[in-house]
Amino acid sequence: MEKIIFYILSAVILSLSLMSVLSRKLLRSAVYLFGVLTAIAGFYFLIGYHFLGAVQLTVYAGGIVVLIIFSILLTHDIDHQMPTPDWSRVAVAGALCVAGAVMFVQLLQGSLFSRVEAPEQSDLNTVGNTLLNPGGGGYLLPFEVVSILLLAVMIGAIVIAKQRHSVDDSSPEKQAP
Amino acid sequence: MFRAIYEYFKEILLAIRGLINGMRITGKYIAHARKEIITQEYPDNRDTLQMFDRFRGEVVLLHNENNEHRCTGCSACEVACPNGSIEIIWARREDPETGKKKKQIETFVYHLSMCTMCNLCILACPTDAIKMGHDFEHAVFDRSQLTKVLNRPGSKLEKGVEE
Amino acid sequence: MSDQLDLAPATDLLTSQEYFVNMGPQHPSTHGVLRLVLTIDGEIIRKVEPHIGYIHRSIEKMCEKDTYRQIVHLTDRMDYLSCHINNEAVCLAVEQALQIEVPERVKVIRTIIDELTRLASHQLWWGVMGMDLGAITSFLYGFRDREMINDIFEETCGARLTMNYNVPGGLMFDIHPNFQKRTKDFVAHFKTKLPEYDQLLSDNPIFRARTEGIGYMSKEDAVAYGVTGPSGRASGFACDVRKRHPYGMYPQVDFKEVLMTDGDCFARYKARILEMWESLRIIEQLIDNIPEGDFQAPTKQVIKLPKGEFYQRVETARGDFGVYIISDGNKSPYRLKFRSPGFSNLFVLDKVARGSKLADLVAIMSTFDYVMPDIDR
Amino acid sequence: MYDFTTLVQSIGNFLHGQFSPGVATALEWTLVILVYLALYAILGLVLVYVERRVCAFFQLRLGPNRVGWAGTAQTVADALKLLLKEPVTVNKADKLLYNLAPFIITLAALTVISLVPFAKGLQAFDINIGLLFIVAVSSLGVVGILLAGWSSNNKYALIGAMRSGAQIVSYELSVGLSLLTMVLLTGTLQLSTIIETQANGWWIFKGHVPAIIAFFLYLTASIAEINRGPFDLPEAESELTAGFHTEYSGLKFAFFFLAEFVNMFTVAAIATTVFLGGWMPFHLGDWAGFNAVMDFVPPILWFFLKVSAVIFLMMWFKWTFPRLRIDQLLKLEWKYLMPLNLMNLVFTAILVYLGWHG
Repeated sequence: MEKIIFYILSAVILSLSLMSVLSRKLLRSAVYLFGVLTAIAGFYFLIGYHFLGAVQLTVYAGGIVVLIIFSILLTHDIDHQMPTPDWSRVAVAGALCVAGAVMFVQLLQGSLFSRVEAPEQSDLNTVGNTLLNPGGGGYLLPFEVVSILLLAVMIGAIVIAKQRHSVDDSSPEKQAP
Repeated sequence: MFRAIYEYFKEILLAIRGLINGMRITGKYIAHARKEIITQEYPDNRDTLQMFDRFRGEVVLLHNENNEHRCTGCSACEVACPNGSIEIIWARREDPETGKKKKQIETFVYHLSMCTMCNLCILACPTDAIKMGHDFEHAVFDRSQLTKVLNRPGSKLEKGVEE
Repeated sequence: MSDQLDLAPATDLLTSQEYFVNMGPQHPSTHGVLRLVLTIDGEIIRKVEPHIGYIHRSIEKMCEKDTYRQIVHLTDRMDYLSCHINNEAVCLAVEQALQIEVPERVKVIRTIIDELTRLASHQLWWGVMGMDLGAITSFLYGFRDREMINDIFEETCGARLTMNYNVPGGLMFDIHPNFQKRTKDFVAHFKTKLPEYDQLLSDNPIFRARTEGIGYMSKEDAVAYGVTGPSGRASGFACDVRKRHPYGMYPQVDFKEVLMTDGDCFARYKARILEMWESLRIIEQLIDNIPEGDFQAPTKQVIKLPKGEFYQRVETARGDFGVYIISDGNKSPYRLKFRSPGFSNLFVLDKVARGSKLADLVAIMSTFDYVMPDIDR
Repeated sequence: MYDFTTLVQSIGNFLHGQFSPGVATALEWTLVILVYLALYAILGLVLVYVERRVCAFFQLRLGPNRVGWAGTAQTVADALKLLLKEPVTVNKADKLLYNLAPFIITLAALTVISLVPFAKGLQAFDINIGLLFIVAVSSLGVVGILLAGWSSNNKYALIGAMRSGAQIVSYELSVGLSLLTMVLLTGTLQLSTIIETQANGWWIFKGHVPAIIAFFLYLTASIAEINRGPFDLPEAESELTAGFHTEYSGLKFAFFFLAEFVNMFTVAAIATTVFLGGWMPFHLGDWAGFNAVMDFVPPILWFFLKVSAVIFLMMWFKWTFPRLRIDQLLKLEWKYLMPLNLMNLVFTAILVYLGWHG
């Protein structure tokens, strides 16, 4: 049963990611990407990493793709189809892809995979304890660094948004009577 | 600083109070929903539905039990009508009793589709032959059905109207 | 006025992010078949172009072939929410031309029904205002109270909406025996319900946020565009015809002209609510003192106006309504012009709505209380 | 106390006894899917009827009262009408996305109800990160709305979709934070365990003030997230005619409509689970007799009673308040709900640290 689902999900991911790259309509690409990310979340659920799956859904499928779609809607000419590339370019890109694939398969065959029988349940307590553990094996420092980075990004975004606002907003506010 | 914080919370509490105020009104009405319902169940209450006396639904030509009406065919209503919704077709016919030629209506045509229920025809009628009926269910499937003949077949003028 | 003539070349529009939206002719909040061509940047309105004429019925032209008695009922079909007041305008114009003095009883009844009409119109407006802002329940509450007025009208005048109760020289019939009792009942009922209106909408913080400071119209704009009625008075433009050019019983009754200075949507809203209180006061003063007498002054069956021009103004629920008659001595007017308040109130929309959000436009339109047949005629 | 675990297990055992493990699992899944699909449809129909009836009583009307007993079959008739309607597709619409959008929304709504614990043991998908999963999946519906708005090739629909995007992305935070406050108290994300922690009192009672604040913050934010009045801006009829589903008709419109009402149920169900003790009966201190009577009422009834109460509250909100404007909506989130939520969170954390909870 799990095998069938695994293959279905793999097929979905493969085909959707191909379509996402090959589609010439911007919004459709984003939608295919949405499908890919959701299907990957499916993988996580399949192997029992529920937390990771949920995070994948919230952050990638529900957050980033929504933002991508949202910003696509804000752009001009979303109806616009991308031009068909030249044959020469397609050929070069195709050749590069094939080369990459060959290399990848080579690497895969060369590496030794240890087979895990039953994946350990990723309990939320484990995740939390590991993430916020200041001691050995903990990730508190990176966690805090990332939060500072995010804070900086947020402040930057606000500053940029504010600047544009003051220049752009020429709408007549309520004049004094 | 503290003033701003105080203002912030005061604003929230005032807003909540305003919202609850509004909800008290709707809450009051749903609590008394059975008593306060204002809508009528229209086609069901047709039997008990009583229109006001002066309600203007359509123009009717009054007939008494002997199938007599009071319209002399003077066309005052036709003139008074702003929309041309009344057409009176009359002829001079011999009165069987006196033998004199007399003006009589043949058909009293009433175009309901053009009528605006302004009541001017009723005011204009010198013999009170027409009045406003209370029927308001005028929907028909064909526009031609809205053109009505108001005098009943075989009806004639009531005696003593013309004097 | 210079900013009204927007002669910016079309390329300007293409480079910025503005786009057009057709609001109407079929749209839930245009209150009829009004079409607004909006130029929108995101959700901010840059320009509003009202397009009218979708229900133009050439009432003014029709009047030219009708007799003066017949003209009255056409005015019902213009501003159907203040039909009685419109009727009265024509009747007053004819009476003024013929120099008929109508009986006192007629004046009192006309004034009472005028105020009832104004109340009914404002009740409907209040309900629709709430509905436009998303509080659909207010619509039904407004209609509940309006229903009582409609019953009064139906009993006395014979119709609920297009009453045609006025005739030149007086009234069509005398009032119904129940009229006084019903009206008093209504006043008593509505005095308990009007505070609820305030409680449901005016106190609501969401409603306040949607209306306060939105759609500001200065007094100068109101005067320049001829915005009359509660909308104009909310900007401080003292334009109440009942006070400036009194007619009917208005000189004798005690009432206040509601004047606000804020000029925003909430002021227009509040002006109408306060006007309802004033209307109730007027009705209360008159309802017990209807003098005995005839309900019609003697008039000829065929009314012919003397040669000349006659103008009569009345205050409808929307503002200053004028009837201008040029007579060549015949039984129908040579030319008849209606000055409808909605028309002027509509074309200030562009001035008022610029720079506000799309959702604000609905609130603004709602507070100007448009009735499309009044504008198109 | 009634327990559905044995019933569910016996069904499972029966299936596994009759068939090979693979087939049994497949059958089990099919059964669950069918049950939930039926539940989805029935919930939608019932809620539409209830909404119309309740709104009518708020507005001094009678509401649907002709078809069937007291109008109960009205929504069935409406659903049939929608089924028989011609599916109109807009010219120049992006057909694929146009048809995909209702399904994404339905899928998101359907997935979320699979986590709702109706009674002890009556839950399809009880994972240890239940709340997180709900927040995750409910954020997917917005993709459907965005696609619907864009692919309709209609400016009103597009404005509706844009509003919806901004609205849902920002209100997700408040929903998450208010639930997080409760997670601090309960100490778990698993829905069934959350209910277990409330055996000695619902969180809204024993969670002190923070729980009550969190309850109302959650209710506000989640009403906004499911685009329900007074936050129904994406489909604000007086401004955008019907917003993002302006161009949808027939069955596809019905999908949007159903999803909206099922989302309403989900929100109420989660509020019930987290704040009102799920299927736990109402107990009053040491009154053994009273408690016994309360225990007598089946838990599934308790659950639906509480859900209906929350739904009624939501309807009361919708039919009383005017709609907000988009900038006010965002201001409400970022200026009021978010800071309050954060304060509440810190406050709760102190409470938990001091051990004053439960």
